[in-house]
Amino acid sequence: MLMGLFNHWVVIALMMIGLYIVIAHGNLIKKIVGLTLFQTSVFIFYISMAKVNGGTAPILADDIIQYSNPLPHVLILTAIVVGIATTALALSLVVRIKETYGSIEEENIQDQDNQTFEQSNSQKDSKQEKQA
Amino acid sequence: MKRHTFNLFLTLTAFWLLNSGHYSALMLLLGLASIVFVLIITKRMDVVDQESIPLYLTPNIFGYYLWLIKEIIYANIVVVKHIWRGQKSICPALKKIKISQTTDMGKVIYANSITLTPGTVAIDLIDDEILVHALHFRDIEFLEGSEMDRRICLLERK
Amino acid sequence: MNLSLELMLQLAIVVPFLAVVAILVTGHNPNLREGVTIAACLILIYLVVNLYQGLALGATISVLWWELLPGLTISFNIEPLGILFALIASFLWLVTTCYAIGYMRSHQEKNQTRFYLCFALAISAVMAIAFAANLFTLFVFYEVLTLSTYPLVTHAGTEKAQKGGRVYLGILLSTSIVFFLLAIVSTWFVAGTLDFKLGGIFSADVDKTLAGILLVLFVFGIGKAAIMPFHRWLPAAMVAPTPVSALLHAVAVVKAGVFTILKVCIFIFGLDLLSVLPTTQFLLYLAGASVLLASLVAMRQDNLKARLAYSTVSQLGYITLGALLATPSGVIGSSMHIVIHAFGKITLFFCAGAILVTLHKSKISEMRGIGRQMPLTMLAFFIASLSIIGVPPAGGTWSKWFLMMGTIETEQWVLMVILMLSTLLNIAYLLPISFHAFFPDLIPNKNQPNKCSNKAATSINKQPAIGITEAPLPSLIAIVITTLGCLILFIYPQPLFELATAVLTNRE
Amino acid sequence: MDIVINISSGLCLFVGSFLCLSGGVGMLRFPDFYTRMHAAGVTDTLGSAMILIGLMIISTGFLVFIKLVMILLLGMLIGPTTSHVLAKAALHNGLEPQLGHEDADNKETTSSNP
Amino acid sequence: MIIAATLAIFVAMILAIIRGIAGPTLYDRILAVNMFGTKTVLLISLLGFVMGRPEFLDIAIVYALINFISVICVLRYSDTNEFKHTPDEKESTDKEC
Amino acid sequence: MIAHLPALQVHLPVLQVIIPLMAAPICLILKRAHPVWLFALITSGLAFVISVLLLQQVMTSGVISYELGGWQAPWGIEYRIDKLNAFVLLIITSISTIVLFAAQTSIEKEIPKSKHTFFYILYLLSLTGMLGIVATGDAFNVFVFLEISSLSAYALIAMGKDRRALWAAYQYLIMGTIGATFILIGIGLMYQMTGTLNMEDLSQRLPEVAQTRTVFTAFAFVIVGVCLKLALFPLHLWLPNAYAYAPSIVTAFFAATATKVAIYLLIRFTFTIFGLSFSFTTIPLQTLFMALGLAGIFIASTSAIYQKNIKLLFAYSSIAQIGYMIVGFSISSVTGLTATLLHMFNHALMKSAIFLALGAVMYRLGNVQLSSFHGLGRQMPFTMAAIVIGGLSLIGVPLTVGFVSKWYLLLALLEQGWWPVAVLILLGSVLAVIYVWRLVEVAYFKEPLSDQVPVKEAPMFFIIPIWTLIIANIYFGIDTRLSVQVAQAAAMSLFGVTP
Ligand code: NA
Ligand code: NA
Repeated sequence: MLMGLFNHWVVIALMMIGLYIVIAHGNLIKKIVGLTLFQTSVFIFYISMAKVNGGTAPILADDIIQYSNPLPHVLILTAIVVGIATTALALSLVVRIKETYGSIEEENIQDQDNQTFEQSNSQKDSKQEKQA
Repeated sequence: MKRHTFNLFLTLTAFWLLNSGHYSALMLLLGLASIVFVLIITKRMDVVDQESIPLYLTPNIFGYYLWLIKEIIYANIVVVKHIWRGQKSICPALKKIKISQTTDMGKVIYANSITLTPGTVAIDLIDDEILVHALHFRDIEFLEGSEMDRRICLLERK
Repeated sequence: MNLSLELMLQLAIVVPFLAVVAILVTGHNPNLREGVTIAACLILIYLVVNLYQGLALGATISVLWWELLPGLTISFNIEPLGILFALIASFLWLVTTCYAIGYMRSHQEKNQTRFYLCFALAISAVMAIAFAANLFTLFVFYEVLTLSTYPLVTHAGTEKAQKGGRVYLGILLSTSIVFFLLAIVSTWFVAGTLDFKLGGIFSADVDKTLAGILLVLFVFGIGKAAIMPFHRWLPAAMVAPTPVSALLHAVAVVKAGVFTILKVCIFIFGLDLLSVLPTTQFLLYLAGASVLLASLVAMRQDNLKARLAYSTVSQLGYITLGALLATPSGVIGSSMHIVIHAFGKITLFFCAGAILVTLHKSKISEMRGIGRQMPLTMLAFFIASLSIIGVPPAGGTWSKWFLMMGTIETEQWVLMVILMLSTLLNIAYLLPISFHAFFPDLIPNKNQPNKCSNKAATSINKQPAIGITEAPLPSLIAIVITTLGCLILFIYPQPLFELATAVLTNRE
Repeated sequence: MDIVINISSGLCLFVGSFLCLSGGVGMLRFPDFYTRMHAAGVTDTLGSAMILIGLMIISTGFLVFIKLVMILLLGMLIGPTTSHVLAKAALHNGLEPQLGHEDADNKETTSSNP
Repeated sequence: MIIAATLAIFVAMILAIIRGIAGPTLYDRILAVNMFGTKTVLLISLLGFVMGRPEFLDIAIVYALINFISVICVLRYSDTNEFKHTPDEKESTDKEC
Repeated sequence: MIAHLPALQVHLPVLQVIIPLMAAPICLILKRAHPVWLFALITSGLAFVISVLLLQQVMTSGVISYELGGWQAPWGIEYRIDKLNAFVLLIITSISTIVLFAAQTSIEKEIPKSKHTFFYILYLLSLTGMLGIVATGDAFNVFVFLEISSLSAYALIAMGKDRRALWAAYQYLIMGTIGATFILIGIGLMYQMTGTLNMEDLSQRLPEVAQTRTVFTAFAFVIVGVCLKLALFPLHLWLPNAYAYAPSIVTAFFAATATKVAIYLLIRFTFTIFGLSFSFTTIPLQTLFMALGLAGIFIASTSAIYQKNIKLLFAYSSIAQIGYMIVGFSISSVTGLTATLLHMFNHALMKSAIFLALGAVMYRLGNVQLSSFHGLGRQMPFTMAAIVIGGLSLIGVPLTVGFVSKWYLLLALLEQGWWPVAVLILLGSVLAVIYVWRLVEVAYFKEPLSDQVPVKEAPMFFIIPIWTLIIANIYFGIDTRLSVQVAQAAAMSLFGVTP
């Protein structure tokens, strides 16, 4: 049973590691690394799921009769493309965050946001007082 | 510029043809499409510049390669020896060495050759000095005023 | 004009609404704007009187406007209670408009167009409530009424007005959403219909506990009836200009509340079911407590409008109580009290407003001796007070009489005692006002020994020869009309009585 | 002929494997990042090359052969570049190399990581 | 012999992983990951021959390219403070990475 | 016109998705912002026409199945339109078209000129993604379209003027990707158990293996993933900032459509694919969702009350409204589901109107802080009136759409005898009164701040779409035939009840 679901255990371990990185790390790039790991674990899950006993990789060749299930591979190709797009977009966001906030640490960014929030509030308050 | 783009086109085409293995019309067309796509992107990114492929070195470079391969083999044996004999056999060193190359290409070839031979790594290249880290200080001594420098200068002279 | 009654019924709702548009258009010209309002008032009265006559001749009218969901319609019909409410509302709209013209102009209020506009909208909603043929229609316009009177409450635009508006809207909307709507949906779910039907819509074997809970939900949910503990909006709405207070406390809002309670008791539950529900007794005592407590609170108020507001809470308790007694006498008493209290309370508010406009006084302690300056106003105040208290020669006598009869018929001795006690309290908090106005030096004011009252007293003494300065003429006319109404209702209550009696006997 | 091919290929593969293993061992045994880099270099150059050449010898089709050559070339291009970039980044970001004493020669080296 | 070579490469990869886990500096880890990548390329090539599927070489090429790109990417990012290696911070960096 | 071309009629399901997809690259060719806007508007309008035709077709002749590329259903990708799909498609395309009408004016002040073309491209891609999710009958395709719409959503949100938009987009990206990946895992597990990805096929085959742990796991992953996308409490943290700092048009579009699509997915997965008996009897989904929905209503509404940024306020309100939909869903009765579907439609009408109006305020004032609304009731009467009517609809005042859905929700709760929940739902409306009225008071009863430059009413390009939506708000609040009929029919078919 434990061995039969070997691939599941690997996938779950990878997934948990990925999620842990996303949650625990304040560095935006590291979060993306975690996210990618998390996604990749799912890709592995699909691919391992496609394995047919005695079947080989589903790359067409003349003298081979039994292949593994090619459908998950195809699906995951799509998913990988999507994943790359996500990662690229995320990285570009991080670049712009770095440009505007000057930091890629979650804490710093949130501190800055809170400060601007308080500032704008106090400005508004003073406006209202003037009004009164 | 155009010449470089054309070279790049040829390289990519060769790369595609050698990797594909499928030569149906559809596949070839798709290949062409992707090559054109890559060319457009490189054009937009403005990376096809003067550096490109140093084809003008060709006549002498093969001789140098042969010599370099010999050096690499020799250096490999030395490093493997160090590995199995353990830490006590090594004596790492970091040093700047003078180089006599004048062109950028020559400097780069020298630096890369240093890195390619096990036991030495070129870390930085500033003007006419290369910062080298070596597994054993003797390796650096060997590099200083060595054959490699001379051979690359020969290549440069053409 | 040969208009069919159906058309008239619809016009009664649409005319005030058209007046809204007309007021909006003519807003830049005050004379025209107010002319439009008065014209709309007159047309409305004409329509409602016609409907009343139609009803008297035994006509049955029902109009379906729209079917929102299957079985859930916006539709209207006429029955005596609705006509009674529509009559009083349309007539008092005219009177209040008269009064408002004088008040608003002399007070130089801002946003007068918005005032008349919302006023007309509120009346439109009131007409729709009066003629609603089912609970859903009633609910829809109940909410419209709340929303259209909100700008009136916050008319002044000050922080205080906003605060009052917040309480007003908060309580009325919350109760209507949380309790009233829930009760409506549940009623729909249990009975399968929301159409008003004499004798109720629940089947005989309905779960009594469930129906009892529903009754509680209705009484709490109809926040406009101001049963304690959901009465806070009424005093909070005191910040509004006086004509608005008159509208809220005498005509539109509170009367819509108690009218809805009566409608629910008579046409949703039916008196038979009502009398056997387990929660009726509890609600009766709640209404009784409301009557008594509000009277007690009223006594402690120095602000005249606040005192009148708590008086209203108390008087609304009478009407709810009468409805919940579930006897013909109770219903007749309640129905009549809707009208009679309307005349009485509107007069009182008109007087309060007149005092504010001409003498700039709002505290009772400052009003000693003003009878010399405003004799007519204070006389009206006195007569209206008598009507509220329920003694001759004012109309209140009759409604109180029937309510008392109701408690006796049902052997609710505790409630009877409460009513009597409350009458005493009414005397205690209303009569001294006019009394002191005419005889300032007869009894030294012990209740209000603060500096403020002393100052007021001395200021009066310093300028004794100020002469008669009554309110602006339109306002004075309004006061006189409503005061006469109080008297006429005592002398000639027959049509009102007949109408109230017909509520329970009219068959469609 | 087959035997020649098999033996030469086997030899190449053996040498390559040995070099790669040695590289791995060196990764563990050497004291600091910079020295370990040299160990990795062993595997990247001659180790890979020998294994790929071994495969080339037994390869069947032309395309297979070409692909192996491609992999070899890529490795040769990429290996030094990464090494250089890595070392440069490490040095620039303040990672100091452990240096031996030239006079001590083989006898003494600086303390190392366990 | 091919199988033996495959095993040898496999062992080398494990050794690289051990270094990757042990660190201690970030650069050791990058180096280990890079070496792991280059060995993977070899492993795929060898496996292709073991399993009689030389088509795997395509994958090896792609893998080599990706490995290169990923290392370069990580190093491009080395400008940030996170990568600054100062002896004082060594402890904390060790934990972080 | 299209209706008279039978050849095209057959292809409507795929055209629904393909047209906006193809339009996106064409925008790249058109390049200049103005023609691109017109083109996008026409595309969206065309999609709207198609969705209307599809709804007509479904209501008269039942489910439409379209096999992509001629491959038969279990093997090829099937596009499948039933009443539910058609209904959601209609919501998306109609809102998209109306919102797009105001886009050109709105982004003029919020997005740099050079990015306008990209804005429309991303908008169309996002639209494509959403339409694809709804139109497809293939579980994996759902994931792909989900990512198409999400990726463009992240990029669109990041275009916001405030730098916090970047941070919000990043957070949304992380959460959204985790959600999508969860869905992917779930789909993979289902595929492992059944060997099919076709939804119809899955629904046939899943019952046989329903009692295995794998299917439970699959279900859990899918539901959590969808709930992340749905911003169901407590997975809602990404939503407020994303909506508040995105360009106004984007907020108006997404607030009205994105969560609706997620609700659609939730319904599709629980009702169609896993089946009613599995979703609600073997798993205590009812209690869980009821609790989460109610918690969402109260916590989000309370948060809304304290917001000073009005977009943030209404973003929190959106989370609360999602709570209502979830409560209706969790009742798992025809009436409850009808309420949810109705509220999907109605909430789309309310929120797109409100956020467009806020976009108009943004256009004139440059921000949507509460303090900027001082005296705005007089300066921008039409815009503010729209917000007020939208707010009344949120509260659920009769004669607005909000009332209709609340009515059905209450009815559904009473059918089950869940009185306390009904009371809680109504209390939630009271919270809505509070947060709407804070704005009304400031707008109508405060004088404009002394340093505030007097502003004019918003331009026509705002007023027309805003009031189209507001009139729809009232119209569908009075004439409920269309919305109720379709919602009820969809709910009935999901329960397998014949009308
Ligand atoms: Na990725
Ligand atoms: Na080297």
